[in-house]
Amino acid sequence: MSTTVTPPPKKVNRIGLEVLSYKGAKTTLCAGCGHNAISERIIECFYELGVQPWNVAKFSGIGCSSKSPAYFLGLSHGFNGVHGRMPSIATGAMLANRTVLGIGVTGDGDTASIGLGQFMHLLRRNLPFIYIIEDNGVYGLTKGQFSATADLGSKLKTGVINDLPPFDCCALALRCGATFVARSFSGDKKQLQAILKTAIAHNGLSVIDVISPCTTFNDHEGSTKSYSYIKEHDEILNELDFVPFYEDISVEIDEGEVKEVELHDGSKLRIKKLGRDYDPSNKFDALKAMDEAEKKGEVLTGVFYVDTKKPNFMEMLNLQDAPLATLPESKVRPPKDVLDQVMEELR
Amino acid sequence: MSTTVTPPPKKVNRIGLEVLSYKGAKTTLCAGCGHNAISERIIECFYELGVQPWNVAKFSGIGCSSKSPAYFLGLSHGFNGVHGRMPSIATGAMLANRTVLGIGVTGDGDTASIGLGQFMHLLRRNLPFIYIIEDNGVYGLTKGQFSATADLGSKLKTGVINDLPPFDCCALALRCGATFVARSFSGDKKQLQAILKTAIAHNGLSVIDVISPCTTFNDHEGSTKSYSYIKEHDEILNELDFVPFYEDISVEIDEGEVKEVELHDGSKLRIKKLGRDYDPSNKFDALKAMDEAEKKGEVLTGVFYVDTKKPNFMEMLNLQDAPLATLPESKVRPPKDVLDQVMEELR
Amino acid sequence: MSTIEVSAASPRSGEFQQPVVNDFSIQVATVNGSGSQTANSVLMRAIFQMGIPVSGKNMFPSNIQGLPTWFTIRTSKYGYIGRKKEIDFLVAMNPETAREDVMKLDAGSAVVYDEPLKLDALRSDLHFYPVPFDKLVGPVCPEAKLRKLVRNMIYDGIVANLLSIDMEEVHKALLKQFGKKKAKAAELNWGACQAGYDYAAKTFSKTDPYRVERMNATAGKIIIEGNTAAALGCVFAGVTVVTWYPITPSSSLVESMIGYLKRFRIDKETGKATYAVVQAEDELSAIGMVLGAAWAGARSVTSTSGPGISLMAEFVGLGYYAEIPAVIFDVQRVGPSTGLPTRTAQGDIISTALLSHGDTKHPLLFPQSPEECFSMAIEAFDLAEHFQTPVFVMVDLDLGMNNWMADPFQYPSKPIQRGKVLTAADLERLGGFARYKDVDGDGVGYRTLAGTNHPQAAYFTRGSGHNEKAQYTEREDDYVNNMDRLTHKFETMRAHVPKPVIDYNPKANVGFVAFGTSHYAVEESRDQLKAEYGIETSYLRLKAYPFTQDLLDFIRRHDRVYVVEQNRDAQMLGLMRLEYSAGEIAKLRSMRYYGGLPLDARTVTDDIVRQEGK
Amino acid sequence: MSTIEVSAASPRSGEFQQPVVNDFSIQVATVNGSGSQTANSVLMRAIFQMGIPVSGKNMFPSNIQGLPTWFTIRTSKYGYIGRKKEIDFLVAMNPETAREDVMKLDAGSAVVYDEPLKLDALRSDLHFYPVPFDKLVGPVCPEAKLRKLVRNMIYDGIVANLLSIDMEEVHKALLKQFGKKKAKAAELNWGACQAGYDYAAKTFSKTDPYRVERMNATAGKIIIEGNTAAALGCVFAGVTVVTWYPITPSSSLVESMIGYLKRFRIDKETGKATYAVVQAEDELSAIGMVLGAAWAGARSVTSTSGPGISLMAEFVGLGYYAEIPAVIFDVQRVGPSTGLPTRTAQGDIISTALLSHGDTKHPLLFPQSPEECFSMAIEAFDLAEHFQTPVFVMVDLDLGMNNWMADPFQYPSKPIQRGKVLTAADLERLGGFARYKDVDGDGVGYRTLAGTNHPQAAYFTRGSGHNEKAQYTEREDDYVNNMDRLTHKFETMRAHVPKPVIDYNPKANVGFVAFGTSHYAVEESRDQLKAEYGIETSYLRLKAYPFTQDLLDFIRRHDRVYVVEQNRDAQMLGLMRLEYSAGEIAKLRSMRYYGGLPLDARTVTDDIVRQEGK
Ligand SMILES: Cc1ncc(C[n+]2csc(CCOP(=O)(O)OP(=O)(O)O)c2C)c(N)n1
Ligand SMILES: Cc1ncc(C[n+]2csc(CCOP(=O)(O)OP(=O)(O)O)c2C)c(N)n1
Ligand code: SF4
Ligand code: SF4
Ligand SMILES: [Mg+2]
Ligand SMILES: [Mg+2]
Repeated sequence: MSTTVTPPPKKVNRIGLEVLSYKGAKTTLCAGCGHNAISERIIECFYELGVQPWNVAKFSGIGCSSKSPAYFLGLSHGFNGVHGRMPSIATGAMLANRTVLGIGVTGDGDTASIGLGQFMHLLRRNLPFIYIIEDNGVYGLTKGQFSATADLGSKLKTGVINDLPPFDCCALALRCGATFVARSFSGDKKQLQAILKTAIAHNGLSVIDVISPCTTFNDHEGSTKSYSYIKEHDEILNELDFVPFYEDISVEIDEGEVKEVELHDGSKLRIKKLGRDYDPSNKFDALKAMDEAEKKGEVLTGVFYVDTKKPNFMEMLNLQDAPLATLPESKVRPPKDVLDQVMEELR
Repeated sequence: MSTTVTPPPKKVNRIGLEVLSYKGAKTTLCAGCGHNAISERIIECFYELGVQPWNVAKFSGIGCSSKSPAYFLGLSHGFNGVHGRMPSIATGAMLANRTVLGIGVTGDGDTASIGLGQFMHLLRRNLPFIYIIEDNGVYGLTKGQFSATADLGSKLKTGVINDLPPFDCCALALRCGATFVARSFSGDKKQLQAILKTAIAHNGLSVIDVISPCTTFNDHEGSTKSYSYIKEHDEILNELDFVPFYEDISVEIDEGEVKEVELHDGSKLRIKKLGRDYDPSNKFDALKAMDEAEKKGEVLTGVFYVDTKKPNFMEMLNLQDAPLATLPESKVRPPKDVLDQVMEELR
Repeated sequence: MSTIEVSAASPRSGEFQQPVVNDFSIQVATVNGSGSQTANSVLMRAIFQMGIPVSGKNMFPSNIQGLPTWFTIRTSKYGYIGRKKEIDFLVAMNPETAREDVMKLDAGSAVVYDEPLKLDALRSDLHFYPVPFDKLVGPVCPEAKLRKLVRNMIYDGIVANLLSIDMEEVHKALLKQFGKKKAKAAELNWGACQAGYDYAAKTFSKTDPYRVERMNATAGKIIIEGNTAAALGCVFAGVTVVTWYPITPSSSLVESMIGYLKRFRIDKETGKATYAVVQAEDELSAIGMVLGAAWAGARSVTSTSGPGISLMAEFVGLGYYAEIPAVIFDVQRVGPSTGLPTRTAQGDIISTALLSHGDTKHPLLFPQSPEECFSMAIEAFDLAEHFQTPVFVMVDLDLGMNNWMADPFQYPSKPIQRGKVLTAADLERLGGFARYKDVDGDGVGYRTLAGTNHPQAAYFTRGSGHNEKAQYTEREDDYVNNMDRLTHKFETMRAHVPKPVIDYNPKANVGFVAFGTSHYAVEESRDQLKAEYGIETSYLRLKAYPFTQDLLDFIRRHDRVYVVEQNRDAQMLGLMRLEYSAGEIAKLRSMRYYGGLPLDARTVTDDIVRQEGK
Repeated sequence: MSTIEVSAASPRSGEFQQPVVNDFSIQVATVNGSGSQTANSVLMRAIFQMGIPVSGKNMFPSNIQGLPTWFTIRTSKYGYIGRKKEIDFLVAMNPETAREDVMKLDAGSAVVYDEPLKLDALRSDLHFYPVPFDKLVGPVCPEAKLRKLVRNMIYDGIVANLLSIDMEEVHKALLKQFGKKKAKAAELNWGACQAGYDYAAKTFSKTDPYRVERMNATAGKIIIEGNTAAALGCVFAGVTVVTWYPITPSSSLVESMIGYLKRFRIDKETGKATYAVVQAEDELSAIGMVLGAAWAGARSVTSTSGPGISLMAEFVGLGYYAEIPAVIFDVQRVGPSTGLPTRTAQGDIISTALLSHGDTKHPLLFPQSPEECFSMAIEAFDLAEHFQTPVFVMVDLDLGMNNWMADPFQYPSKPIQRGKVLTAADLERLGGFARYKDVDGDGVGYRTLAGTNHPQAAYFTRGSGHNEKAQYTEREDDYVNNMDRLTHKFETMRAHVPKPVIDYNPKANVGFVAFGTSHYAVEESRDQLKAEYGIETSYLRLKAYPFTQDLLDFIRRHDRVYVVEQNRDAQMLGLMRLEYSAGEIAKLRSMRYYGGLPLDARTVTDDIVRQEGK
């Protein structure tokens, strides 16, 4: 269903909206916070792909990261819930209206500490949903305590060293059922854009772990989530190129090194492997790559896994295509004879 | 520190107790429930190793499985907590008295559904503790709904089919920090004994996933946790032989195929690999073995992983050797001059 | 172990006992998992079919198999269907409890028992009917492994004979119980039943006074559990998202709902479900999903019991403050903590009304019958969406899990009420909206649903401080205004919640206030008080919190008002104390029961008489 | 945005204002993350060192950097340290709020402001002191990137000059603030401070009436936050297991505890910790660990705020019913839900007292000062272990996170009380025990700890029904007996909780009841009521729930009793309504404030006057 559209006039996207329609309120996060950069990328991607903002719903838990949905897509409904429980709220909302595009933004504390149980069970369900973890290894909003993604040996400003092994949200996502799994860095504009756009086009659960340094509490010497540390240790797994369904791919480049994944809406993700031999449709390859990176102390970023075939939660539930939220009474209240029949059975 | 003791008289163990001292109240579980068999094994192992019953504490959540601590070790303190939160209760108790041997018994619903978050965070801490999952794939006590360890495609008596991927508690335990990880079957007396004894001797977190069929709600045709299904699909990873510290190993058998692990108290676990080449001190080997079994639809049982070096939670906390619970006032209330000093600083 | 003083006098000897017709209770003592449930249901149904008012109560243990269970069936020509404290006719099948069961009986009661138990040695003032069940079951059930089950059907026959229950009705009930599919099993059991009947006929000369006679008091009625009725209510309320986590005694509510949804809520055209049911990983997730779904416009519900309510505390506070509709069933069991999971209570009243930190208040509905489980389920959804707040329906184990006689349910008379939701067209007309503005003076703002096709539809929902426009704020005035509006909204609700049922007795200066299943004991106790002590009473049955003006008037019109409830701390009375003035409070008295059994009239009567100093 | 009518009259013109000495409030308006905290503390400390009673309150936003923050310093020769509603002396550094900050002032107030803001144009009835901060900071701070911080120290100098604060004291305070390690920074800042002072000296002719004069009212006193005091209390209570999950405004309690534990609780001999601190994954886990640790005999504590309390609901019910000691600090913030995380409230009172489903009741302690945060922490542990139940210490953000003058803390006079714990020796002597037997008639049983070296030490703890021997039971009588004993235990507590502080005024027929930080407003309001309206009042300051007999007596001795609290629903009054008779309830009145700011005397006074109809 990929169609050719004449490129829209300079200042508006293909549905005629300006980038302004995709912005939110002024951020109240710290200057230089990685989270702000991620908000920028989200604004760009939704604008560039021409997603209808009022057909999007934003979700978050509690934290600096979870505040950020207020700072993008101001024309979309937003729900800033309670700490660590965003997955359940989002699941309910998506079930109520499966035609809405859902995006969740949360923190590493929100996801891997208090919210781990809900996160893991969301994974099992492969809910069509974009789940972004703005990962800084600390609780920013409560002033910088370690979260459960803090790396072994990472140091706080206070000198405290983390001696508990971190949860790798990508590894968990991969093992437990997410169908698009990627890691990126708030500072890597191009990579993050390609990943976000793929998530927008994907028809299942996307889990994106974005390393997003906390300039105020975790950007110092000794932190493994500082800008400088990530820049030094960022090991890019693959080069990504997203081609939206409404664009023709003219130039075909050498198939040998590029794997092309066709996504639900006809868009394509073109994955160029760098060095290591790697098949992003193979779970176990992905896990191996992660394990090796872990041993080498690298921060592996890129697309780990994408599966466009696995049935999503809506399909498992054999759910109506029309939103449950607005089904007419005739569809949701059985007629009187049904009640009479049941009563008869109980006599 | 392995010493030779003269074998104790027939009817009592090496600390002079009869097996009766290791029994509990009469079970109220269903006839044939796998959980009862596990209780039997626990009684045997604690008796045979001559563990002091009143130096043991038992913990559980809520469920049929979680009732079982009342049915073994009647001379040990027991704590039957709330649903899914046993790990936190046990952690607190172990911190209060590190000299007590802690054993927890829980169910798959207790651990993998409501309790998943606490379970995962317990893993990170490598608490010296024995964590047993009596795994039947259903909520027994609430009459047989699927739990989060139910296999894809498994069928309930009502005909309902499970379409969500299961959590593999052993795989999670392995990835997230447990230092002794094994799976067994309530029907495999010998294997389960060796594993339990190893856990008793291990000085870190032991996670034992025991497939324990629910005769009343999940032992029918179409269930993947029924006695017959497990018997057919049980794939034994390795043959185990536990040698307590107080026994001499006279016969040395062919080193080639046996790996011997020396445990904290001097006891030894001798692991005889069967067929596949496999090193139980290597995480990634273990994960690979699991993944292969998963693909083949086998239920892999045996010892997956054992690490006797990794520091446990008590060591990370630099904790007193003496129980915190009973430290004298002189150790826990600083003298007056300390208060005066602090007051001075605040003037 | 109770040891009752018993009179030596044997019932057989001389003095003749008046026949007791359609006014006694039968208790069957067995162990759970032994399949006696079927036999008990058949017995109850047969009596029901004879037109005699009947109720059945199952006292079961918190395990799956092998512990003592008691099933009591009460027949009452007066239509009392609460628990009767005294057992008149015992069927003693459980060796473990037989002795205590027998010792508890009043003199003159009857006992059918398994012969080997030799219970007749225990007392001389009872009517004993020994039955050699094992001998009888052999011939009628060749297959040894089925005997454990079939055995039970024998006592149905015995009891039918002794109480002159029509065997035709027993057969009919049995066939209904087993259904078409299990015809063979039905036959086998019918054989056992007859064997029991015949044995009794040829063996016993009836000495006890108890028997039944046909009446016409149950025509057209149904037999149903409260949880099933509530499930049907949700289905006809047009529920679209159902989330749950299993817990006794709530599970059967959702499980029966699933059954009905599968039958009646698959879209004919598309063959797809017009609903989603999710078994969540725990109660925090269940309530989170409900709030998310309701926020996006679904009619969503979850059902749980005390422990689940506690786990929902934080989320329910979010629902209150962010103003999101939700329907939550609390099928109450005995607490605190795990308490007695298979016993009944009304013990979550005040903690649920005030659930969550900060200043919070939630509406509660109190169904008393299956009919109300059905109708209040529907009302709960309308109320929740009208007032954009979580609404709790407070059922209890007795109502939810026991079998009740009921009138067939009325099909909803008015269409579904979705509350103040703005569509794209509305927004076009209005040119925008302010989510938390009190436009209509009722404290309820207008909301929009995610996915509404309009650029001005969006707003940002949060549990933190917000102003009328749903914008983040930390301003003192914004916060106070918002909190005051929430109070006003709660006050507005008083006029919209179901009104109490009131029976004013002009002669009475004593009034009863009760709710839920306490009703049955109170109703009967009022008659006892009048007949035995000449105490006239009025009665107000509460259906909802917040209270309506009616309660205040009722209190004012009486000198003493007894609030009857099944908890230790007089929780409902507490809610009244929180808002009433000293004058009313001075009149309030408390009658509490918290032993875990369904409340019985005698217990109420005795306590009121004590307090009235009679 | 408030728009106050302002008199045209300029303060400079003619009429002379009486000097106002040691009785005014200073407000510094900045943005958070700009480092003004240091400058503000130095200012407060300098005044404190001059012997003048002082209090400081930080009003900060729920983010980390860049939003408006106000710090108010109150000087009061009368020793009032509650919030003063009126601001007398404003330092306007935040362009975003400057206009509104200025418009809110009463006529005659003084304003130091950043010159470019041109605030003097706004009103003509204030004393304006424009300061070119950017010009001044350049010379004293060559390093550009430090200027943002150092800038703040300039206003310290300005203010010191205008209010005649002794620069010696400012210097001393500054050195103390920076400590030895930061000598260079101290020097840099001192330079800026002096620059400010000199600029003011040569530029301004003081026209406002405000200044300070040395007193001798702070000798020997300390300055400390309530959370730090509570932390010290736990350390000296001999806490051994500490669990927590970060949350504002509770985090600093545990964080300062960790600091002290590291300093003072490492065993000299072994070099090992005599404590364990665990940052749990959430509050459910934190309370679970506390209960597990306390069950095994540790003195354990956790600290949280409203949302955490809600999440602990189920576990706290287990603690109540299984009878496990636990100390839980609730540093209250504004709810419901997330509410205003950086604003203060007393809003968790009733939901915490009744926390969890089923019939539950928990003791609460209400510290009012750092001294009581310290002493009540110790009392809380003793109480929890004596009564084997969770005890809540209800702090609030104002007390927990603001700086308070306090008397040095008293070293505990009595040894640690561990409650009824049986040792191996005891068991040997007694030959066993029954965990839940009321041996002493106080409702409190004897317990043993896991690991007690005796074959009879063990018992089985559960949240489900249990008898005296801690055995599983579903018996009606066992359950009722146990619940009644728990009630009796709670009643026994009344004689053991801290008694209220009472000031009886024989002339008064009006009484005040307050608790926690409401105390400061009430104390001052009483003087206002007397001085301005001739209303005499008595005062009872509550320290604990359950209430002691003293409260009842107090109510009885007055015609009207005003319960002052910082929540919307009159929660403490509600707890009184739950247990008192109509006669007492008739006398109870409510004074509530729930705007999130520390309660001030004027607000109380105005409301009481209104209610008294004066
Ligand atoms: C139930 C509950 N507990 C604790 C808190 C306090 N709290 C707010 S945000 C936060 C952690 C945020 O960390 P993260 O999710 O990593 O977000 P970040 O600020 O680092 O972006 C915590 C503990 C809360 N709001 N609710
Ligand atoms: C908070 C809470 N929710 C629900 C329940 C009801 N409940 C009791 S046991 C159980 C599940 C037990 O399943 P599992 O842990 O697998 O144990 P099993 O009975 O299968 O051995 C549930 C849901 C509860 N007790 N507490
Ligand atoms: S504290 Fe850290 S995470 Fe929070 S906004 Fe500032 S930089 Fe970002
Ligand atoms: S229901 Fe299942 S799990 Fe529970 S006791 Fe019976 S067999 Fe065991
Ligand atoms: Mg973070
Ligand atoms: Mg199970």
